[in-house]
Amino acid sequence: MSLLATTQLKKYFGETHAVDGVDFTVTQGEVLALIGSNGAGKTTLVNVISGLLRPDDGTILFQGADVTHQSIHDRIKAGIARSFQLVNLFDQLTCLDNVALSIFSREGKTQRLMTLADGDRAVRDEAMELLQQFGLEAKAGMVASGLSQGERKLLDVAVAYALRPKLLFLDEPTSGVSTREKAPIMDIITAIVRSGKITAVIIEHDMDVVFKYSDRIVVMHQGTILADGTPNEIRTNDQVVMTLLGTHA
Amino acid sequence: MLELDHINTFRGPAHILRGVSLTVGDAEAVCLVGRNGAGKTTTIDSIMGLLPVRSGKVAFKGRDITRLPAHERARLGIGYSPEDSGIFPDLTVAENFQISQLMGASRARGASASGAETDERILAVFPEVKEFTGRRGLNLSGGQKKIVAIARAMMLSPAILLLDEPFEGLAPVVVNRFIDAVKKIKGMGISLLIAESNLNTATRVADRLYAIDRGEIIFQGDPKSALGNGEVMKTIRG
Amino acid sequence: MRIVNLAHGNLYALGAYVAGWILGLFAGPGHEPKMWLFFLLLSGAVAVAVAGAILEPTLLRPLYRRAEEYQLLVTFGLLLILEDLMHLVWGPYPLTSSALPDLLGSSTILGATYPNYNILVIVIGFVAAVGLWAFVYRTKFGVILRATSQNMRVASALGVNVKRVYVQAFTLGCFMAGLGGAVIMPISGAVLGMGVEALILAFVVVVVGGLGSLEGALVGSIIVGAVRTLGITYFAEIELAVLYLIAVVVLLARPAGLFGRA
Amino acid sequence: MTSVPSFHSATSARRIVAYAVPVAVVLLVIPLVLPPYQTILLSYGLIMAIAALGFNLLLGYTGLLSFGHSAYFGVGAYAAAFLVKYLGIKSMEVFLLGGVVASAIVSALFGLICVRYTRIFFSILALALSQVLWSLALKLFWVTGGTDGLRVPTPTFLGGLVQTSGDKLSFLSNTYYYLVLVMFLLCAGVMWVIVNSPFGKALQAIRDNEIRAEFVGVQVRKYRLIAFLVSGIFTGLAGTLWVPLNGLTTPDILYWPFSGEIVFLTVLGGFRTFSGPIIGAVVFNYLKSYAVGFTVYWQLLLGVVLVVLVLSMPSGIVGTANALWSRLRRSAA
Repeated sequence: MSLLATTQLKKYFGETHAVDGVDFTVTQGEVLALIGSNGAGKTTLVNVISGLLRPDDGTILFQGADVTHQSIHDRIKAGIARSFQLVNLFDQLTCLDNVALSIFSREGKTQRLMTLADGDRAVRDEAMELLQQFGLEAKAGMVASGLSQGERKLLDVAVAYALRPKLLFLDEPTSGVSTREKAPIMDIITAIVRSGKITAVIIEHDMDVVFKYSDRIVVMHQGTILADGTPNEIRTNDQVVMTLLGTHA
Repeated sequence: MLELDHINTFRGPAHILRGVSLTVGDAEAVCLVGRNGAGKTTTIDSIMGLLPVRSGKVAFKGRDITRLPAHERARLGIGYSPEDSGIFPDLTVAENFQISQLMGASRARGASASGAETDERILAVFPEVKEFTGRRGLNLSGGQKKIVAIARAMMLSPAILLLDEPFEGLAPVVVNRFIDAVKKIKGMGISLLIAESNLNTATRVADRLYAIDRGEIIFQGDPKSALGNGEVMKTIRG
Repeated sequence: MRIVNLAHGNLYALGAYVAGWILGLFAGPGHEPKMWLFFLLLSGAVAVAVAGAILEPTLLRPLYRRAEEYQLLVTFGLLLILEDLMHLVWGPYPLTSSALPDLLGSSTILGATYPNYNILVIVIGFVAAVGLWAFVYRTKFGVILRATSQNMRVASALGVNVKRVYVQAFTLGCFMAGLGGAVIMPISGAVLGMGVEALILAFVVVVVGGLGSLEGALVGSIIVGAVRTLGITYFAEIELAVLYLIAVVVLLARPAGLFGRA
Repeated sequence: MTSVPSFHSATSARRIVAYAVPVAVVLLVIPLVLPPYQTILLSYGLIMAIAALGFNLLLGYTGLLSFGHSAYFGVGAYAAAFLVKYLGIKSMEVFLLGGVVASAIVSALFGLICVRYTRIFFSILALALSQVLWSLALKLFWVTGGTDGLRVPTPTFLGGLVQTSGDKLSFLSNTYYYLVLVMFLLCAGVMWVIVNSPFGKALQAIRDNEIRAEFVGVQVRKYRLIAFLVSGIFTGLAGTLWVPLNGLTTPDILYWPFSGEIVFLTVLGGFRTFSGPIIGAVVFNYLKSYAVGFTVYWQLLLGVVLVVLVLSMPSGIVGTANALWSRLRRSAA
């Protein structure tokens, strides 16, 4: 049973066919990697599915329901969440508040004007627990703008994860961090996602990361899906090797 | 060609570069390798004049340019391609080129490099540019933006090009294309200073390497000895 | 240039005041009206351009790196200052000069009589608009200007003297505002409060027409002009309210304005 | 999970109490020690503080700069004046109710339009809408009294239980002062809870990063509208409180320079802090009462101070004082 299925999804920017008739499916419970060279249309695809961009054509089914024209808010309520490639945080709020806000939102408490946010012990405890899982508990009281790049990336994922989505898109969770930091970040993220039984789609450039952490790989090229298979199938797919790795590999 | 003498640079209150010295010779390709946050971009920005240097000296063709504003450095012949490409999104590619062309013309009026000749030199390196000169910067792919950024810098007829992470985020096959392009640029007698976080890629393009970590140069030498240096390998790759 | 300037309307008013004052010196009672007086209108434009060349480096330049709120606040402060300065220099009463319209006489179109000067104003406005468009989209300086407004760091690294471009662009903007104020002065006089009114009207024009759309600005200004004219004749008390009501209806129906891209 | 740090709520709540209680005590005894004129001046300051608290919910916490808050202040004031003129009502309780309802309606209406935009477009749209009300108040003189304005006599309290007849000066500097004080403390408390509520955090999230806020499920436009509504009601309430003190309402309080004053005093105090607008309002009020006597070019002075302030002291009085204080403590440590 596919959790998410797009049919003939299209998004054009002028002459650029960023997403050009994509049939993309995600199966319940998997960690899927979405790869492809720059400009292949990966981020655009995620932007369309998450509701940031309107598609020019095609449909998006989530758990069998048509969400193509739903608002971002409704998609989040349905269970689609995402992180961002360029870290997108609430810079003047503390780390704790960044995560707590997602929890409040999930529980429909953000419309409460006359209760103190810090007075909600259950939410605060859950937020602290989450920060601990992401290794950020020591920074709970620090404003988000004071974090290092690696910590910001983790917090970005934590904010999306705190929504307890059914499907989580992670747009390049390790871009902009050093090679040395990559593996620990991916270890933390995949461990949490798998233990939380959350279906995840990870956009990534680094092949080593992709092969190591994903169950299935979808390769995009010039707005279309070039290949789809297990890490082993992709590694030995000549067409993929030619386009992505070049002859030198 | 270019010489940094013990420069110290701050970003806000943070002391980023601590006494960095390096040189780039005529028609030489030099790579500055280091992890993210090691100080590569800060070094490039300091050379370009986008960040003020607190102490130390930047010299270009024997002239002290430490206190010169960025645009004057560009007019002296320092070309720059930023990490995020810095394409003007609402301008067409042709107009993106025009910026530096106009400036290049005012610099080299009557000098050897006319606009047409520069165009040919760029087409020799990136023939595909022709296909998208009419497109707006907004509608370019990441790789195309990188091409336009480098080509745009060449429009200044520079003596040296500063390329900040030119291969970052490119698919391996495209990286190979870019490495060929860089070699062609060097073949035209233009010096290059390339900031790069991947040591392997760096060794493929560089005549000489500097490794930077925590704002200090920890190694300099040829690519082979860099790969053979355990400490460098450890710092760069983690 | 992405400079937010709440005081633009008051610079327009300043143009009107300066032009009115200079005209008053040369075209007041006892002077023979001459055609060369038209060139005096330029004095308003030049004076405001000079003001712009001084204001940009002193007040605005320090704020480009900060959040937009600060620019709004500083230019709001400037608005207060200009409003009171004009009061201080030229007093609370309107400045008028009918010398120029008198010189041109009037003509009859479709049975109605129009002062020729009003037709001249329309022509000047049209020429200025086309000229500005051509300047921004068809000249070398226009390319540099647009590049600088999109990414000033990179522009400077490509050899653009960013500071100079900013002063030039702001000065040009001020020149246009001053010219607008100066040419309208012989019709409506120079009045306190005309600056804020112009600011809001210009904003309504832009919003109704659609942000960043030149044809939208044109259609928007025609609509606003028509409503005002009708309003003054038929429902003077609520003229302003009706005008905003139209803007609001347009906004609710088409949030991006008539010609704006969504 | 044994060691949940309680750095946030406990310390800040304790700190608030530590600050608020002595301040409240000082405010309570002021009519006993200061001359009536000074007390009345302080009343004006506290009223403006309520308006500024409302205004700053938009500027400081939601990131929206309104140049049209005179509209809600004016609506609050005119609501009371209309109650007097058309219904003959003189009860303060009814005034307050009427002011709140009227400003809620107007700010909901204007908010619906304004919150579709941000940045300068929001600012000028808010300004434009306030100008509509001003032009109506000015031109529909048979309803609003035009430039002459409308008179509002001394109101009654609690159906006449509190003695309000007699010496107007002593009434305003005693009974009315305490009413203003109670309303101010109430408003400050309510606003403090709002900005520290989950809703308040959502507003700050919108201010910091609109797109991400949308992606954690915050309906940005709806929340902005609620913030706008709350902001308008606070400012309207201030307008209602202001009218009996001033005795008269004129279109001046609907005109844009009055919006400018609200902006000014908030920036003066510091819009990045909770207490900034309060301090700014009180200080501004003293400045104004002396400066107006000293020069007719009050706007000019205001403009110059605003420009200097933004260029040299953008965090305002409170922000600058905080920075100085922490520097002092660090050098002492």
